[in-house]
Amino acid sequence: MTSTLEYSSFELMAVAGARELKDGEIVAVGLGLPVVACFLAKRTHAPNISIILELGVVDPEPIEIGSGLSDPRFWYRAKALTSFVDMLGMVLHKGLVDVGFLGGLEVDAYGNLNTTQLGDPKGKIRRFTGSGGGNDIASSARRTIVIIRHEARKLKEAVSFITSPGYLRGSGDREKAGLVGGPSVVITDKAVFDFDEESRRMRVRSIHPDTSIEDVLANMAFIPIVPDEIQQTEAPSAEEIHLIHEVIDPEGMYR
Amino acid sequence: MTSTLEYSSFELMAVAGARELKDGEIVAVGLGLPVVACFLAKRTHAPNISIILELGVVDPEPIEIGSGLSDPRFWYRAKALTSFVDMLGMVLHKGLVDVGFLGGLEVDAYGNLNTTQLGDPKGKIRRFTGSGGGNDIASSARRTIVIIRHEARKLKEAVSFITSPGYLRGSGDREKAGLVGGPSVVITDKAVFDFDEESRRMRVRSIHPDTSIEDVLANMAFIPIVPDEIQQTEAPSAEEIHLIHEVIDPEGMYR
Amino acid sequence: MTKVTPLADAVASVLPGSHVALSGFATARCPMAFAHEVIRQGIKGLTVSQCVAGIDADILVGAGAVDKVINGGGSRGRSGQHSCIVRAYEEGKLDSEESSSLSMVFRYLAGALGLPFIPIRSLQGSDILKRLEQISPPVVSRLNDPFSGEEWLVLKPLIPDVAVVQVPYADSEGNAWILGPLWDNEEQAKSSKRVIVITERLVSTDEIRRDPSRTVIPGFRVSHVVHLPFSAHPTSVYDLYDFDVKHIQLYAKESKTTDGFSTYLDEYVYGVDDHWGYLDLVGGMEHLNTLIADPVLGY
Amino acid sequence: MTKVTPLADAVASVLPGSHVALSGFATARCPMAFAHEVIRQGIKGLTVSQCVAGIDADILVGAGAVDKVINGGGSRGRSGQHSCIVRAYEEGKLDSEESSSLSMVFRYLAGALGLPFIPIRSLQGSDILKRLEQISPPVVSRLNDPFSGEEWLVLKPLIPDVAVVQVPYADSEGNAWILGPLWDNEEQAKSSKRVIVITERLVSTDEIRRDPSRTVIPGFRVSHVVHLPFSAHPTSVYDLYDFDVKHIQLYAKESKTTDGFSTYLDEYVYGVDDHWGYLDLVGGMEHLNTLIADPVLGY
Repeated sequence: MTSTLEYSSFELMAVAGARELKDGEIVAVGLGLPVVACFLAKRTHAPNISIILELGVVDPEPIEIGSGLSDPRFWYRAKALTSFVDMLGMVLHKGLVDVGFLGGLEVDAYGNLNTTQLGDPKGKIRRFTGSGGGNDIASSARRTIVIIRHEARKLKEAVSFITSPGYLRGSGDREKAGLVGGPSVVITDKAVFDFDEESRRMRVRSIHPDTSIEDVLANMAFIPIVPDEIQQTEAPSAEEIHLIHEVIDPEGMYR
Repeated sequence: MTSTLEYSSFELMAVAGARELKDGEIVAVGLGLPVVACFLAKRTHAPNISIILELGVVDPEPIEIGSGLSDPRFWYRAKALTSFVDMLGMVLHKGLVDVGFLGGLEVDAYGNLNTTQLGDPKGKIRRFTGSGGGNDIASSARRTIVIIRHEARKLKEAVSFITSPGYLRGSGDREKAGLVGGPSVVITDKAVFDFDEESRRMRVRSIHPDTSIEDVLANMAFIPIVPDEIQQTEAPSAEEIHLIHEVIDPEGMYR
Repeated sequence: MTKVTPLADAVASVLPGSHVALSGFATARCPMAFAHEVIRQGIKGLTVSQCVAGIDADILVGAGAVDKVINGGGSRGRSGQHSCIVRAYEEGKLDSEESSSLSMVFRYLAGALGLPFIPIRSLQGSDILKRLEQISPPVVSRLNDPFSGEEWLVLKPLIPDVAVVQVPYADSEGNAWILGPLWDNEEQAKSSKRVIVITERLVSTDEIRRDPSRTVIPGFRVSHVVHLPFSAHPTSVYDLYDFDVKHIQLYAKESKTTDGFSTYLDEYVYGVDDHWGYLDLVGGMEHLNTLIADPVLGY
Repeated sequence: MTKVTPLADAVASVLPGSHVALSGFATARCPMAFAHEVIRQGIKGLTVSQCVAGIDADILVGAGAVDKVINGGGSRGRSGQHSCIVRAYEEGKLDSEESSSLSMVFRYLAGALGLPFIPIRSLQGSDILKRLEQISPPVVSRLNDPFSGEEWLVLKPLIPDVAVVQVPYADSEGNAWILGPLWDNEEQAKSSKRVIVITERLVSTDEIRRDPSRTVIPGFRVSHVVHLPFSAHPTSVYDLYDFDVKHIQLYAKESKTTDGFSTYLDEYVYGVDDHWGYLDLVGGMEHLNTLIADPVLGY
C-alpha cells in the first residue's frame, strides 16, 4: 500500500529552509516563506529557536501570519517588543544572529544579492525595494540562507547591483571587505545549493524530487559547481505539510 | 512695624540657586541642595523647567525628597523613566541640558572641581566619590552652577585633581579642550561668584546679607576678582522659605 | 504648558525645503493626516527620512512635495512597491540617499547621542556603499580603529529638522507613548531638532505619570501636539486600530499610474476640507468602527 | 527551556578572575544574595564593573573577591562613602579604572552594539583622562572626525564576561522586566557575553507575552535564572520593596573599619547557610513585611 503526499514547490522550499535551522539558534526573518520555515522548525526539531524581526519583535506567536513585518498580526504574543537599534544593532551587529533569511530579484554565482534595481532591455533602470535590513543581515549574520525562484533571469553569473554581499567575487573577497559569515545555502524551487569552501562559487548540494540536473542547469544563467554524485532533496513529511496547512499558514497567505 | 525672617545659609543658597534658573530650561540635578533649588524654581518663577536625573528620571514630583538619586522616593510621578544612555547621552551629550548643578570637595579659581581625592598632611591620598555624572555635566551642559561651602580648604587656587573641568587654566583653555559651556556661577554660604569673561577667573558677584567682603576673602585660599562696587545677594522671600519648609523638604532632610 | 494645536498650524511650522523624519514603517503608524495637510498647504522641497519607507513618504513624493528621500529602502510588504517613489526614481525626479535599515538607525542614533560619527560593519563590499560614497558633502568615511588597527566604515549623523511621530497616546506637553515595536522612532525623534506629535488620544499628564516607563518621547523635545483620531488611516496604530486593507488596495491600484494617483489626490486630499472630511469620505464611523483593535490582539 | 537554577549553581558558573557587571546603583537593585554567595564560595580575582558603584561592589571588594573595579565613581548617597572600596583604594589593594557615568555607559553601549570604538566629549581636560591614558592596553584614544576634522576622544567598548542583573520579574527562560529607571542595566546586559538574572518573582512566559514592551533582557542572552525573594536586601527593588535604612546604617557603621566589616561578614554572610538564613537573621518575614512597597508609590 502506498500513499502519495501532495505538496507544492513552496512547501518543499519552506521545509528545506526549516531543516537548515538548529535548535537554540537566533534567526532573523522578514516576509513570506522564511517565516513559514522558521515557525515550522520551531514546531518540529528546533523548539528553542529565537525569532527576531528587525523592527523590534522577539519570538512572536502569531495566530494569523500577517502580510509583512509591519502587520501587527505578526507581532502577537512577542516576548519582547523593542526597536531597530536593539534588533539590528544589539543582536545582529553585535554578532549574535546565527541565521538570516534573504530573498531577492537576483542572486549570483557567489551568493551576492540584488534587491535594488534592474535594467530593462531598453536600458531603463527599474527600481525595487532596496535593502531594508537585508544588507545588514548579509553583512553581520553568522550565515545566511537565500530563498529564490529558479529562473535564469534570477540566477546570474554576476548581479547587476550588489545590495547584500555574498562572497563578492569569490575566495577571500568577503573577509577582505571586513565582513563576517556569508551565505550557507541557496534554496530554489528546483534545488539546494551550497558554496565551495575555496572558490566560494555556488555548488549543487541536492536537487528536488521530480527534477533533473539538466533541468536545474538549463534554468540558470551561470554554471554552478556540479559534484560527481548528486543528492536528492528530502521530501517534506506528512507532519510538516500538515503543520504548514493547518497551523502555520491556514489561510494560505504564502502558498 | 517690621518682621524678621529667619533663614539658614542652606536656604539662602537654595534660593540663590533657584534664581539662576530660567523658565523652560532643562536642568540636570543630583543630590541635596540643587534638588531643593530646582523644585523651588519650579514652584515660583519657572514652572516649565524639566528636571532630569542621570539614572533615567524625567520631571519627578516626589512627595518625600529622598536620600539621593537611588532612592525611589525621588522617582515618584516622573513623566519618563529611562536610562543613563537616554539622560546623559541623548539629552546631555546631545547638548540639550541648559543647566547642571555640581558640588565637590574643592573648586578652584577657574571653576575646576575635585570630587575624586585629597592628599592629607601626611601625604596619604584620601579617596572620595569620583565623578558619577559630574564630569559629563561639566563637559556638556550649556552652563553649570557650582554649590560649595565657603571654606579656605574648599576654595583653592588650583584643585589637586580635576574631576569636572571648569575653565581649566583660564582664557580659551576650555574651548581648546573641545568642551562647551562652563561654570556660570559658584554659590557658597557667604557669596555668589561668576567668572570674568576674558581671564575666566572667579569674580565676586554678590555677598550674602550679614557678611563682609573681608569675611568672604579671608575664607578663601585664592584671591578672586573683586569689582569696585559689591552687590548684596537678595535675601529669600517669605514665600520661598515657606515653600522650602512646608512643601519641598518638610522633613528637613537637606537643612 | 500646552502645545496642543490644530493640524494646520503644526504643518505650517514646517518650512519648505526642510528635512522631515516620518514615523511610518510600510503600512504602520504613518502620519497620513499630516502628509495630506502638507500637500493641501503646498509645502515643497522637503527631504524626508525614515528607516523603511511608508505610505507617508510615498504620498508626499507622489504629490511633488519631496526633493530627496533618505531611507534604507522599503515597500508595502505583500501589497507591493511604493509606486510613487519608484516612479519618481525611475523618472529621475527624486534625489535618493538609500542605505540600509541599520545604517539609517545608526545615523539617527549618532545624531541622538551627539556623536560626530558612528562605525558600522554593514554596506562594505556593496554597490549601496559605492553610491553613498559619491554623495557630497560625504555621509560615509573610513577610520582605523585605534584599538585593533582595523579599518571601519563610519557614518555621518542624520539630524532632521523635525520628526513627525504618529503615536497612540500623548499629553498636552507632548509626553508620548508608543505601544508595539518602536522601529526607528525613538532615535529619529531624539536626533531631530524638534518633534511634532500626532496623537490618536490626548491623555492627562497624570495618566503619563502613572506609567512613565512607556514614555518614548518626553515633552521637552516637542513643539506641537496634534490630537486627531484615525490620523494614520489607512495605516495601523497598534493597540487602537488595524490598517484598512481595502483602502490600501485602492491606494495601491491608483498610485500605479500618474493619472490614477492624481485622481486619488483630487478625491481624498484636495477634495476634502480637512481630516474630518477625509474620515467621512473613507466610510465614516460605520466603516472606521470595523478597524478598531481588539484590546488583547492589539490589531 | 528552563534556566532556573539554585543560586549556588549560578554563582559557581562565574570563573575566578572573570569580569562581572553588577546591576546595582548605590542602594538600589544590588544583587546582594549573589554577592554573599560569591563570598561564601570564595571566588576571587574578579573585575567588577557598573556605572555607579553599589553596595554589591563594596561588599565584594571588602571580602577580597575583587582585584579591579571599573566604574564612574559612586557612593551610597547621603549614607556616605563605600568604605570598603575607598579603603582598598587607599591601601593600594585595588586596581581602578574610574571614568564617569556617561563614559561607562558609552563603553557598555559600544559593546552592546558591536562598535569597535565610540566617541565622547566627556573627560577632556580632566585628570580622570590623564589616569585613563596610563592604562595598558589602552581604553581611550583620539581620532579626527572625518566629517568636521575635529579631534575627538574615543573609548574602547567594555564587554563583561557576565552581567548579574537583579530584576523584579522574569520567566524561566530569562525574559526579564525591570520597572523604574534602568540606569546602565540594559546596555550592561546586552554588552556582556552572558547574563545571570536574579529575579524576585518568577512569572510565566504568558505573563511576559502580555506586555512585551517591558522586557529589558530577552531570554536568549541569559544563562541562569535564580528565583529568590528579597535577594537585593538591604537595597531596594522598585515596585516590590524599599531599601532597609536600618540595615544599611548597620552596614555603613560596620564597614568603616576592617574589623567591623569582618564582624559583619562573619555574622551575615559566613554565619548563615544560605539566603533564607540571611533573611531570618535580618528580621524574617515580620521585618521584611515592613519594607514591602506601596503599589502606587513603588517603594
